Amino acid sequence: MKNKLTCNFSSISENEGLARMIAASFIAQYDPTLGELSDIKTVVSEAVTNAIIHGYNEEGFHEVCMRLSIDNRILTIEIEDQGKGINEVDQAMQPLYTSRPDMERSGMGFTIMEHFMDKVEVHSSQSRGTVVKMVKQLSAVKANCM
Amino acid sequence: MKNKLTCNFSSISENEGLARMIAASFIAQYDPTLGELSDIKTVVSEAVTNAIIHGYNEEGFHEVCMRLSIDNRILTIEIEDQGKGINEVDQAMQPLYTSRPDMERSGMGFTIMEHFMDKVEVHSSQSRGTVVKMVKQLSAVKANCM
Amino acid sequence: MACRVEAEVKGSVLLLRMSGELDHHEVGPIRKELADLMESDSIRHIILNLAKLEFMDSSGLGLILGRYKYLQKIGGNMVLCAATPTVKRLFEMSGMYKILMVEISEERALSRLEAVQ
Amino acid sequence: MACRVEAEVKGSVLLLRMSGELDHHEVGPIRKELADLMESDSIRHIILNLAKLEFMDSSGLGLILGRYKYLQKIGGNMVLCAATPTVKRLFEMSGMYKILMVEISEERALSRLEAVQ
Ligand SMILES: Nc1ncnc2c1ncn2[C@@H]1O[C@H](COP(=O)(O)OP(=O)(O)O)[C@@H](O)[C@H]1O
Ligand SMILES: Nc1ncnc2c1ncn2[C@@H]1O[C@H](COP(=O)(O)OP(=O)(O)O)[C@@H](O)[C@H]1O
Repeated sequence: MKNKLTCNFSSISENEGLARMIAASFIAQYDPTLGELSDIKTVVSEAVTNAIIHGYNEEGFHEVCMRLSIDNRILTIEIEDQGKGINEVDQAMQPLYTSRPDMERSGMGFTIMEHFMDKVEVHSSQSRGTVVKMVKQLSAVKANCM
Repeated sequence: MKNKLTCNFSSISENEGLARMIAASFIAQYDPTLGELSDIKTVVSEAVTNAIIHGYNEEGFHEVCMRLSIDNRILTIEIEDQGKGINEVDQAMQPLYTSRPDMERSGMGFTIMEHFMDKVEVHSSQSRGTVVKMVKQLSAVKANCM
Repeated sequence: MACRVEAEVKGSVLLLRMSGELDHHEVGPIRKELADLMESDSIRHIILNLAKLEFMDSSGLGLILGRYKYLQKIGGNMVLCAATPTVKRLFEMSGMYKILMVEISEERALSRLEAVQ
Repeated sequence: MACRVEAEVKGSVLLLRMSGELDHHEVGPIRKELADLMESDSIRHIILNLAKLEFMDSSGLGLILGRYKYLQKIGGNMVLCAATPTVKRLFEMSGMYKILMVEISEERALSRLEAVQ
């Protein structure tokens, strides 16, 4: 079965948890494992937080877009902002790299996304914004043994 | 505080529960009473179900749009479809009126929406679609007594 | 969240315990199951235990009203028991609360049906 | 969901029990509270009990790494205890699992700190 959900929400940090909940509710229908559910909540949290902090400098009057789709148990997540963009994507994706050590960022966001998802693509252009596209194949549903 | 969430999702009945969950998660941040939470889940369920059944004749390849916004504890919910539209809105909103008795519809959807929300407006035009706009003032947050 | 229905046949009485969320998505398959069950077991009465039903909307009302009409046609009865306040409110709004028999427990619902017969 | 932090001061040791979800939204206020607490009570060590932390992302890692660096500067230590497998995995990924002291309970964490001093 195919399904699609696109959400646009205010760029306020309250919505990081909301985005996680929405993503979790979206995939809950497809019998994910607890591990998959937790991985997906984490990567959504990372990418949405980045859009709010880095893309929009924590200004709350912008919009973050989250697109979720599933087809044949392949989950695609896109998180998009129209913020300041990333200058050097390769550098940004290095483990422990952060442009905001002043904010005590760990620089582990992209590393976690790459670790938890099968594929991560970042498209960004300066002062236009950033799209992070992530793909994960959910494991096959186990037959119920009762 | 202001907040806004717009969702577009496939017109499949699986997403009725998803829309309820999303609306509940959205307002959960604003300390609603359990009664308010349950009212809002119910009206979202009614309007999304109507979009899927009546607007789109249960064809799953269309899109339903849900817009949620909150400002000063005034919650606005809009559910929109680009489906077949409602011919006579006044008649449609009568308690127990249904155009689909064959589907064992109860005809109570609009009545429930009007009962649970402070205001319900329906804008519809034939073969263009329907927007149901509902407004509810959430009760003031009680001070914590601990 | 799915809706689970536990069905128990006691003579001509079908006891239904519903839990979870009863919406349009869930109503379809449940309607079919109930139709099969009621025909093959020649059911004349239904006891609805909704104590554990966490959510219901007008699609659920429609399902229940449909079964109620069927029972009326064959001279049977429907008894509602243990609905939560939220679910009860929907029954009241639709006017169904007045036409259904209401009891607080399955036992009382059963004896009510025995008394009626 | 909010993140709750239960703080207990035992001499120069700050015992923190976190529950709920630790993300960027929660990290801000917690960072401030911790800074106040650690200065006024002249804290030198932290024991982090994460047994009831249901969610954490890299913002939480950043918060913890920040406190860790502060303790290092003043010659103190941080002991992690009772993290769930999901939370533990994040610590491993970031390399922090190797640099932190890890114990299975608050008691063992406390005696470990006493031994170190
Ligand atoms: N949406 C975005 N918009 C602009 N810059 C971004 C965005 N996402 C990530 N970046 C840049 O990439 C860097 C690394 O991101 P990440 O690995 O998540 O670490 P952190 O968020 O801890 O800095 C950030 O410090 C920032 O410079
Ligand atoms: N989104 C919609 N698109 C087209 N028709 C609608 C829509 N919503 C409601 N209607 C019409 O209004 C009638 C009454 O709706 P409602 O009170 O929810 O009862 P029910 O869904 O049980 O029929 C429906 O039977 C249908 O004819």
